[in-house]
Amino acid sequence: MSELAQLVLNGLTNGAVYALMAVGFAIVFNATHVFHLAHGAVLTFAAYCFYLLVAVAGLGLLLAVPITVALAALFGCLIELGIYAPLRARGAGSAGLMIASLGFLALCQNVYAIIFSTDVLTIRSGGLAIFRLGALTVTSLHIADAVVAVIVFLALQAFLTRSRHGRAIRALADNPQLAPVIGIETRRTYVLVMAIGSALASVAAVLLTWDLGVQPTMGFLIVFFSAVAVAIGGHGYLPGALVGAFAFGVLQQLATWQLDSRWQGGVTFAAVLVFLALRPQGLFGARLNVRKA
Amino acid sequence: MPILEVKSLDLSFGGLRVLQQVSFAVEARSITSLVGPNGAGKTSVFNVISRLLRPSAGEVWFDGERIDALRADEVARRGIGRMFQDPRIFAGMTVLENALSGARLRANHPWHALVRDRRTRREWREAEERVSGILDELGLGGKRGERAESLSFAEQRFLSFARCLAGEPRLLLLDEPTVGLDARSIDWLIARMRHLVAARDITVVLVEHNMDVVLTISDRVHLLVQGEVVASGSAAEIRQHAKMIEAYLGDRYVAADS
Amino acid sequence: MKKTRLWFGIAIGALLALGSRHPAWAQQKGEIKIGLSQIASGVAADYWARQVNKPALLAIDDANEKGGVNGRKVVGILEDNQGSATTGAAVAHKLIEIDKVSMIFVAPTPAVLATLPIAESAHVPVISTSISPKVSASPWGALAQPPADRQGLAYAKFVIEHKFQRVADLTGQSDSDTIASKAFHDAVSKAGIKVVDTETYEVNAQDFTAQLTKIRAANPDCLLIQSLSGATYGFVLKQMAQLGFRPPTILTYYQIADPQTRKLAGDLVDGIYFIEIPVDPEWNARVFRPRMGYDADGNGALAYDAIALYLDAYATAGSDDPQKVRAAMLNYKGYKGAVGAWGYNGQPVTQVQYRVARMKPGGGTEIVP
Amino acid sequence: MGYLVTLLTIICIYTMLTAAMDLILGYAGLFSFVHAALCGIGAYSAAFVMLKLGWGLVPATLAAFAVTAAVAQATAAVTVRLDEHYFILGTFCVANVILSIFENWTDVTNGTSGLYGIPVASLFGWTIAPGLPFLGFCAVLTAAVLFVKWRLVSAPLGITLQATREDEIVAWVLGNNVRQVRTVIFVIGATITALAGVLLACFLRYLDPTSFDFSFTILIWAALFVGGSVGTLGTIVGPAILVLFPEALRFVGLSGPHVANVQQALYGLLLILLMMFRPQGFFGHHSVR
Repeated sequence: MSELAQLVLNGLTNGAVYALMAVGFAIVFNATHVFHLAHGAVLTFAAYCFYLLVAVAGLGLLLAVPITVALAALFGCLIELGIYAPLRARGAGSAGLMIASLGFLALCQNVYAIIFSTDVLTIRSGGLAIFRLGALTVTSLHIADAVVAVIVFLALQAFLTRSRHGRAIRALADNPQLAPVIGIETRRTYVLVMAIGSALASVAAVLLTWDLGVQPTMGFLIVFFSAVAVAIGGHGYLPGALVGAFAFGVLQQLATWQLDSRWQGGVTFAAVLVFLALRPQGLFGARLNVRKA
Repeated sequence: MPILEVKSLDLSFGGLRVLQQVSFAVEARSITSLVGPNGAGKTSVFNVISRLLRPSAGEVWFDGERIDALRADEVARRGIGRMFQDPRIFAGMTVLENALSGARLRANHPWHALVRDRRTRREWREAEERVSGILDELGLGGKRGERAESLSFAEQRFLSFARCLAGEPRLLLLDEPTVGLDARSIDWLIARMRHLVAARDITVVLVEHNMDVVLTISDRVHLLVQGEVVASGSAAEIRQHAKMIEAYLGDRYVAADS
Repeated sequence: MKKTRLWFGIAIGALLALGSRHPAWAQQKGEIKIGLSQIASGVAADYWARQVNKPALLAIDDANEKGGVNGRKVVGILEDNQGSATTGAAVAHKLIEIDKVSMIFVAPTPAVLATLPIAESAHVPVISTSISPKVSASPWGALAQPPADRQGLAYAKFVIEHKFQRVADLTGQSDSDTIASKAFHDAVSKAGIKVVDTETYEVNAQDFTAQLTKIRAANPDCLLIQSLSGATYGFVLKQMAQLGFRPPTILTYYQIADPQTRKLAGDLVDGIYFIEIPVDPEWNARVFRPRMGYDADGNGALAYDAIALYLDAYATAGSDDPQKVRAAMLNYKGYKGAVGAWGYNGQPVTQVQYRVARMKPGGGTEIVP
Repeated sequence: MGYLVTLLTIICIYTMLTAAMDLILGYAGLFSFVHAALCGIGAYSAAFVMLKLGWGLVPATLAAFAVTAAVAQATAAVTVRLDEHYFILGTFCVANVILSIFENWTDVTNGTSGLYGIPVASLFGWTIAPGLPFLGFCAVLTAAVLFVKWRLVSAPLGITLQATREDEIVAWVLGNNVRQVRTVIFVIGATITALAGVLLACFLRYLDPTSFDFSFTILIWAALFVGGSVGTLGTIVGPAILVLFPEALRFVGLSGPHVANVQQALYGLLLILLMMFRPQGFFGHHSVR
């Protein structure tokens, strides 16, 4: 019994990192309609920034974290201004943007490998202090992961509903054709969205780097995992991404329960497929049969 | 006997009621117009008939068959053609390919595409000839090899009309076909619709904002306001009615007569 | 459009010409060419460069410094097989037909197995530091690394000698780990020791919490962790600590001594047992470290020795006939190098045996008698 | 000579895979992430029945077709209902499941050790020796695949496929069962990848799960976008470039631990530049949008 509870707990803590990535991915995907695979490159960029700031420049966390977030946001803006905006100006649609995004992910992974080598770089060694809850264990960092994910998400929700820029982002997500008509500066909003999404990825990067370290290829699978989490949650509804991410984290762990763990990946994704077969629109997605004209 | 009957159609999205108890019938070989303010649900009626949306309640009957439980492609194959508000042509394909895409041919089946027996080839050739004829009539004959995205807006609209006709529909659902066309093109289009009705036994249902067009060609007009049919009658009757509503609710609820 | 087409025609034509003409340096007489079909890209690239490619090339440099093989220069040609069978096949053809190498030194397994049939029909010997038993079964192959089942038996010997009662194992989803794991299971079961849990992880995984949670519940007195990557050991040990348990004895493979592990796991690595290729520390200090700046591990040492022993044997073969050179290598006696004195003893498998060692607290390793 | 023959054989096999991808992605607009895994199913099925049941090449190929088509059909049943991007994720999930099966269903696939010793191809008692004869065999089959593909898409089917790609809703109301059209072309494409898989199995005579991972699918995507989607020439030139370019680098004397990274970084850059300046690739007739 405690084994099952521990698995769920592990899944929730892993889900927190997926959640930060998935919400960032979802906000970019909803508002700009780019299947932003380069989100993985942003994650890795932020992780290397954090590594350099802490391990090489010797900055404290209070300084290093905000700088990392800012640099990642800037990186996201540069992706928008340097790749996505020019592509849109040349008439590229979702497919072209996605391939370019994949290309950028491949470019970054290999550039990171050339600069930093393929080894895992780490800023901290040894295990973290743990709390025991009966038979269960959890670390302070992992509690922090979940708390940070939820707080960041709530702040984001508040921003999206309360502030003028936030409402502009939602308007753009709801109806990209109408948004400019009601006075929303589409291009600037795109840049803003990329900055926010990248900042979210950078928070995930900080947590991952502190926990495990950084590697050039760390962004590839996690960006797909977070996209799968978005699919589980349902398109177009941000809390769905959060729930989907936690669900995916728990699913990955439960896939080993009572089963041989060599099937972990297979069972996890088979379960996702069964879910998508039964509910293609995800947990909270509306079934839209007509695309907006 | 009416060729199309819409009975007590309800449609709602997450609590928002888009259509309420919409009912009307369309006689064969007639031209019917749906008019009403923006957001009244006219396009939604089309979307339900062509089964892009599933109605929450109600029935749609076409030619004696209930069609509201069919798939969109099955509805189309029963003979209902649909033109959208935007031309929505296939930008990267040629004009001829666009027009031909409306024809439903045996050679769409991989086996027949591969083997190409005589019947398949003949049907394909005939479709090409027929479609070429339609393109000629619409003044696109000289551009059949060009990419569709290079056409003007009016040409694109005609191309989407041609694509629709290539499927040899018996009922045409036209969503604001005159938007963006100049007076000459509109006159031509009106004549064309009348010809279709008279010579080819086609029935037309229009969503139209241009009241002049509606008055000129409609046999019957239904006025939709906020998802409900509030009046039905001849074009002249409805015009009076629309004026009343305009006076009552203010003009933002009724489209300008242009 | 036309211009692009022309340009491509020329480019492809040039490539074809390049591919079919033998480069001038391949024609030089007297040189002995060694082909290295190894990984030079991907996740493992840096480790592979440190512990396979550079040591192998160093062995060639050393042979040349000593005057070559009977005065003939040795040339090493390194090609990236990306660890894949398809590229491995292309590399094998390139090395054999264009470079005309006398021997191919190849790893990992997919590349080896794609290389074997090609080398067999071209009559070129293949030496591998992979663990695949298929290599030693081939009349042209030789395994310089102990095969994986020997690895599993070494684990089992340790477990049986120390009279553990409840063992568990955590194994990577790679061919070597799987084979070793199976040999280990068979041997300990035969000795009446209970395997209380078996867990598997995907090779590049970073999250082992699910597997470790189940191992924690099984409460083993000895845990065997298999991985070919130091980083994996680091992650596993950290996450084990974070789940609040540690089996009394942990047994691993020698990659735990990779500096990566201690960087990640800190003193959690202290006291962990591992089996290792008996690398001679004196050799590392004298031959390897001065020029490379780091120590060779078991892989590095075997890569060096496999090449060096082959070249020493080549000098005694008295012929360039590849079959004779291979036979001379398998029967060569008196070689002493990175893993001490060893040879093939007439068999196409190295006679090197694993020994047990332990991570010393504070750094370094010590041999367990 | 054998080196060149090897490269040309690989190009032939990749051309088949790229042609199949052109049908699925170029014409029908479906970003399939399960391409390499389906190729693997074809390869493993054929290798299994040849090795363990001792069947000949022809029945083995038919078995590969049947198994792959069935898996593709099941995949399509779940995934073609998903919207454009979610199709990628759906096929990503399927690929993960398939790779897990390759790794773990040891009775059939021999797990991570892979299947070794696949017999040299032979047809009706005639051995197709490795090297030039096998290249000829591959070339003939590749030509046949390209012919079949051309025949399919030069018919109105090609127009319908592109219509579903350009505007799914319009394709529906024009009377096309879009899901069925997509399923059919996905299964046809998968069957072609199965043939490529059979040839790969006979060519390498060894199969392991890592040969069919995501990097292989991405390689085929790249080959298609470089060569150009919608067309025949692009599906030959794309793979040729991606196979010959890195091999050519071996002769320029470029080596060192980062050559492959530089090369793959260049591929990434190339994809971005292609989308920006030449979305139809070098020889394609369709601009990716």
